[in-house]
Amino acid sequence: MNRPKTWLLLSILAAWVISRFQGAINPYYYDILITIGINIILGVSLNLVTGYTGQFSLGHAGFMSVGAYASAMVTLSVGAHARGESLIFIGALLVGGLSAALAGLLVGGPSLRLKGDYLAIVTLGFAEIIRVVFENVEAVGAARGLSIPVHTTDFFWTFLSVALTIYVVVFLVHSTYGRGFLTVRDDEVAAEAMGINATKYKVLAFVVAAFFAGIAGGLYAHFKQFIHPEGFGYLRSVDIVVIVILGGMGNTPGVIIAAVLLTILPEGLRALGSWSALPEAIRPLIQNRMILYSLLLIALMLLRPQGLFSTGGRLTKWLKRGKGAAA
Amino acid sequence: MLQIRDLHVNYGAITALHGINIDVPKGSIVTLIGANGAGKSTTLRAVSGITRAQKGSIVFDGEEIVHLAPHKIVGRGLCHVPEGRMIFANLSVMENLLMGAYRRNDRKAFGGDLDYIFDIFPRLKERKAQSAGTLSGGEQQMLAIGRALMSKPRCLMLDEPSLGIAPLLVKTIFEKIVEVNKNLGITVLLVEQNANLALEISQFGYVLETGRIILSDASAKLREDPQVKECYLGG
Amino acid sequence: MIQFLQQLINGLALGSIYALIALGYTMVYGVLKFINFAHGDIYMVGAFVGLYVTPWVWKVIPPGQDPSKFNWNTTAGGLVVMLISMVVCAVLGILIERLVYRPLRNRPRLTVLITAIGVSIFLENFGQYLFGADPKSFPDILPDRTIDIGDLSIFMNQIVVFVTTIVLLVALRYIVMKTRMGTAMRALSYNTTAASLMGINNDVIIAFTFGLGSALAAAAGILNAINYPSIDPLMGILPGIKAFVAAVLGGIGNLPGAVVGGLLLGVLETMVVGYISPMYRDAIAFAALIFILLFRPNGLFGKIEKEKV
Amino acid sequence: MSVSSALLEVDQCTVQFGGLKAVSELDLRIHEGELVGLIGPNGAGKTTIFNLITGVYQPTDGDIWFDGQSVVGHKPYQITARGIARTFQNIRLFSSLSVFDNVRAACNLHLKHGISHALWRGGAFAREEAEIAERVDGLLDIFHLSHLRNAECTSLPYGDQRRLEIVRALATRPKLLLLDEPAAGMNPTEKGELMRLIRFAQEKFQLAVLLVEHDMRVVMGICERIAVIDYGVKIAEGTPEAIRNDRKVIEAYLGE
Amino acid sequence: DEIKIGVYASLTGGQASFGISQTNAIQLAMEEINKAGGVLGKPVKLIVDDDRSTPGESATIVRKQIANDKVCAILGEFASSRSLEGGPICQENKIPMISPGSTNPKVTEIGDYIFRTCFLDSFQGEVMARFALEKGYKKAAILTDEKQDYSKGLSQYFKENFTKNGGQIVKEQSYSSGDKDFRAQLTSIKSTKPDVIFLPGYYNEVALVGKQARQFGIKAPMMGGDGWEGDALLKVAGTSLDGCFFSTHFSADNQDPAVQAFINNYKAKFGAVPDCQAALGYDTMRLLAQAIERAKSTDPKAIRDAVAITKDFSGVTGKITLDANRNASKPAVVQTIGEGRFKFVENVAP
Ligand SMILES: Nc1ncnc2c1ncn2[C@@H]1O[C@H](COP(=O)(O)OP(=O)(O)OP(=O)(O)O)[C@@H](O)[C@H]1O
Ligand SMILES: Nc1ncnc2c1ncn2[C@@H]1O[C@H](COP(=O)(O)OP(=O)(O)OP(=O)(O)O)[C@@H](O)[C@H]1O
Ligand SMILES: [Mg+2]
Ligand SMILES: [Mg+2]
Repeated sequence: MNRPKTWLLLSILAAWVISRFQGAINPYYYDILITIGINIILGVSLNLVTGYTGQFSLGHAGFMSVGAYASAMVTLSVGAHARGESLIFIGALLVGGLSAALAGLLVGGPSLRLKGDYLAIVTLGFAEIIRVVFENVEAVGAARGLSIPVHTTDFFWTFLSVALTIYVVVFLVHSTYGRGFLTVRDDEVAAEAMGINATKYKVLAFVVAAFFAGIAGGLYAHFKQFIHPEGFGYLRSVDIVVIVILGGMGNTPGVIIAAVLLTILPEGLRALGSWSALPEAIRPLIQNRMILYSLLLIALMLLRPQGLFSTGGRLTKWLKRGKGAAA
Repeated sequence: MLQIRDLHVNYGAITALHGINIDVPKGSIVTLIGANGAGKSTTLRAVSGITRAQKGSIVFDGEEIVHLAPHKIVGRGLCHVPEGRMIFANLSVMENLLMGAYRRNDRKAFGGDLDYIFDIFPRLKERKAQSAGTLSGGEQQMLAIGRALMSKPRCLMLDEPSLGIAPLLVKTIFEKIVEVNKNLGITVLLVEQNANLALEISQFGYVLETGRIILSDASAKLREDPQVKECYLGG
Repeated sequence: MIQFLQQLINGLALGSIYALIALGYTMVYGVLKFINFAHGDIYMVGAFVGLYVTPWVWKVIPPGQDPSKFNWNTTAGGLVVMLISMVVCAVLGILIERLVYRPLRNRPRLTVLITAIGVSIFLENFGQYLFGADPKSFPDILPDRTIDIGDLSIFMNQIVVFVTTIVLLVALRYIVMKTRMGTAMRALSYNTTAASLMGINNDVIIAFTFGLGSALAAAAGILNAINYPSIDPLMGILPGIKAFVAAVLGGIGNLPGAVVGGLLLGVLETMVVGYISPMYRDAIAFAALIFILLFRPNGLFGKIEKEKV
Repeated sequence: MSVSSALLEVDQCTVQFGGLKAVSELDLRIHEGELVGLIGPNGAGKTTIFNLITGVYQPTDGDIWFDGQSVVGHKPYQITARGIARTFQNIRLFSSLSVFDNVRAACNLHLKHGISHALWRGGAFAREEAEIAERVDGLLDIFHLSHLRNAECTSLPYGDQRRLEIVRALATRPKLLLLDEPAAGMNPTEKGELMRLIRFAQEKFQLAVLLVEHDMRVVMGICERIAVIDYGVKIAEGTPEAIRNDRKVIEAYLGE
Repeated sequence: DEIKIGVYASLTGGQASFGISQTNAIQLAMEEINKAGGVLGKPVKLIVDDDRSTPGESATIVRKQIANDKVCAILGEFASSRSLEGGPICQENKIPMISPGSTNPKVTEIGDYIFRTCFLDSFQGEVMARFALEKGYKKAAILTDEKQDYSKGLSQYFKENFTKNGGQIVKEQSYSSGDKDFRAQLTSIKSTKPDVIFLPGYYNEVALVGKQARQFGIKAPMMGGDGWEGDALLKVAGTSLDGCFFSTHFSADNQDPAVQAFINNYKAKFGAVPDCQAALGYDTMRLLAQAIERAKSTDPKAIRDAVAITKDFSGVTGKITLDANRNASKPAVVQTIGEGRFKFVENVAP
């Protein structure tokens, strides 16, 4: 048994142990915790496409929605309180992931000869098409949204999926086989000249990322117990892109931290907005969390243009300079 | 015309230049030679302002230019043909040449100057309307030099102009460098791997090694120097 | 047949609004190679500036009494409002560039993109804070007339938008392709270092590009508000996306492409609504876009520039 | 099916860009283990021929045979898999990867195991990765790049980058290696060293090499046979000695 | 010590204008209640959270309000989709939730802790169909907002009732919220020459539809539901909707002193005429306060039980009685537009 797998098992074990005590966690913080987990899955998986393979996708929420709806339909068709809840849930998640992966294949295949912004608009368009379809298909609730009567997503399942996602993405990339993703990002022409099938890698990245986005969607659906096509619009995709870029493209630990930060931030700003010591004059300004959020986002990008956790950003330099001056 | 004093440049943690001094007298051709990574390109980049110097002074025509923005330096008549050509791939050959004349206001004179350049590089005339990105490597090099000449510089800095150029044309280019130096009175600072030729046409030479000037002398003398002979002239 | 023609007119009118926004989008993209996500929000600001300056302008140039009759005063006032709004937005655009984009100039494009998204969220939400969330009624700053040809109805405003789009296209194309400034813009779009070695002051050109792009957005905002006189702080989101689509459809960075893309999108959407189902309007528009891109990966007018290896 | 015994056979190939014939009706043969030079004035079409052979461009007309099979219509990566590797005139390294990883990525082609192994990380995976690392280090060693193993490739001086490109190409285990101006930007000493390395690699890996280069000392020094093209047309072919004295070549290319 | 009540609403984002006026009115009601001595002798404290008009936040907010703020009851969203998201959490934690404006039948089906104080879409659709027929309109065209379940529901009930009683639907068209251009739809509708156009959308779009329809020379009157009510409708539409009708919850023409007091207080505090979301929010807050008073306890279960038996609560939107399915049974008001304001036409009892 070697190191990576040990880590995987240990983290799954940790998730299981913690999940035994999840009842003791304040439900609000628990909600945030699960959301963090879902966002990590989304960010890390998109990072495979955008960060490691260099393909700009604006449709990740689309894959997420496919997973959410597919898994919800499984749960609904099996019946709410059937026995073997966990097994059904695993099945539902897998169906969600696989449907999303299939969608990833469908989009990835034909559209990957497009580059840069053209690819971005096609992925965005694709996600919008999915959204419109969900919005109009009565069987999945159309514009009413879809309620899922069970609440199966818990700490264990979420962080099991987080661990799996990180494992797959990190160890896939960190192998000779996985260097292919990076070469495609750096220079496609040179990659092909070195015998690397760029298209295969791009499609693979799309499919794997879509699979995990689908899982994330399934977790989301079975946690919030209500899904609505509006929740998977392009702004949601943009949120995920922000996580990836803030974390530093192709920097998985950075992306994880960015996911945590960007999930907590709006809630933190919510708390700030209801802080009673706030002067009345600026209260309305603070209460619109998105104003502060956007300013923070801009500030972060200015201070850490390479992402939060790479060296060489202005903040690092500034800190270093500060130290130098002190010394 | 150009005096570089105690120039220091670093890229992050790497120090590329450890305080070098170079003089380029008016109307002369000066050559800078050195091994790969010695800092030749860095020197030129620092002079033209695209890389910031950490320390030192660069005086052009009696004026300190070390803190000026690149476009201002160009405006003073100092033109840099960078390594890697940096032609505008999305523009046509003609537009590239006109870009060279961006800061000039004497539009009437453009025609004559273009003819002069087409005379040196007939290939460019053939490819006038082609988009510059599809030119062959050598054609791009010609375009880069032609574009620089269009700015009517008083001082021209060339970074490896013979790189990737066919032998016959290398000779032509060096002849033309001498020609513009003589006829148009353009001062030239030349960086070259082809040290033989470069020292042949220049009056003065500097040898750069890992960011320091290790030798400087009249070109004729440098060509006889055993160390230079061994390392840079191919024995 | 009449109905079809009417739908075609409707489509062209809608499309010319998309085209107008897409023009600014594509121009900024063409030079800086980055999607200015905040473009749609500048468009919103343009409309609001129009809303707030109109009473002042009207104080100086009182408009005609009957808004449905042509009136020189009204027209002149409308133009002044538009100009003011364009100038204000140009300044805003330059300011944004100076404050947030310039420090990131040599950074990866996606970094700048996120910053642009930040700016976009900021403008939307600060707009809601400043202007209030509910829609505002936009005054009739141009004479509002309907021209009936048989059973066909064409509105003055639609013609104004269409003509403005075409005029701006021609003017922009002239600036970009024929003037020194324009060539500098294109040179800079390829390589900023080389451009500065040509003596181009990159800062000036980029600021100019942003100013011009923002002014175009403001013009679009005003013209759109005249056509659809209900404006709100989030009004830029949807047209922003549509204009992005239009620009890509035509080949992003390509000015005529943006106009053709916009018109095409407008007509397509209108026809889908009129003859198929409004429910699938966006889906079909995107499907068409994807379809076209599969055959022309660089949009309708984008040059298929194979990289020289 | 081609009857000739040549490893590579370019058969009456034409490449046209709009109105410009960059390569016209070109014939070129390279036999196994041969070191052939390709020279010609700037813009003659040398790089275009490389792009043609490696599948980056498709011939407007004509056919290309490699190892007994036509490669026309195949994708670059498929052609590389057949055994043709190249370097680029303007260096195209994988800029975010280390020196070691640049070469390792090129080993991708001959991986015995795929995605499942990368994920399972069993013993077979570890062994294969170790093998690859050894091979890569061996190659880096030959080309004196071992000390830069973990450096970022973009921070390397020009000459080192050129050598790294050759190493990377060799890692694909080619039968034919195409080198586009490998000596550009090197000083005479470095050029001498490069010539030695090319010869060494050619013998050690039993390579056929097609070399484009403007430095005549290099070309004349190591090529067994040289083809000269001008305006896309082959104007001469023969031993270095013959080429050096060919009137047409002197006029078009070498000068007096 | 205080009585904490949670409110979640869209204070920013696409539907902020509705959420803001609703929350404003709730705040007004709270202040009035506190001025009058509070509930059970304690002041009421509102915990207001913004859900940005996006799915995914409501559940988090509800969890926060229950776990951290320890609220004893929650006032839900006007948007059904967000009530459907927050509702299950309230049900799970046995905290009563009352939605002032969610009209989707599914909302109260979540469970026995979920209530609403507005009437259902079926009722409005029926009212307007009946009203149209009474006016003598025989041929109706329908223009629905496809994105809003509210709008779809109204259309469906209108259609059912209209055709059942002899009317005819000559054209059905739709759009999506946020659209600005309706000329394609109007072009199709125009050719069918309807007597009336049923337009059950929100005022943002309705105003533009009205304007564009008149430009096209469509003279047929239009009808809609409570989504029409909003100051912006009058401002944007100008005179183009004069003579059109819509059903809603309350009328400012109602001379009942309580209604007039509400209108005047609201105007004084927020500088705008309250719309129906405001009226509903106001009533809901007061209804809840009254129920707590009746329950004589802040225990959620007791509050729930008290709310469930609300009967003839007299609010600004009429007398409210909650039925066994926890839905409100209350009258509707038909209003018309003219002289730049809404004018009362008639009351329709359930
Ligand atoms: N952008 C950069 N970032 C980091 N290091 C750099 C950068 N550019 C150059 N260097 C380093 O600075 C040193 C000097 O480089 P420079 O390009 O000036 O050399 P040169 O003499 O022009 O060499 P060549 O003959 O290869 O062109 C080298 O060690 C190089 O690796
Ligand atoms: N994609 C393209 N589109 C149009 N013309 C092209 C394209 N690629 C190359 N050319 C033209 O084809 C000719 C041959 O170019 P090529 O790059 O093969 O020359 P080369 O022999 O390698 O020259 P050099 O020694 O200067 O590198 C040139 O004139 C070039 O302008
Ligand atoms: Mg150099
Ligand atoms: Mg070449």
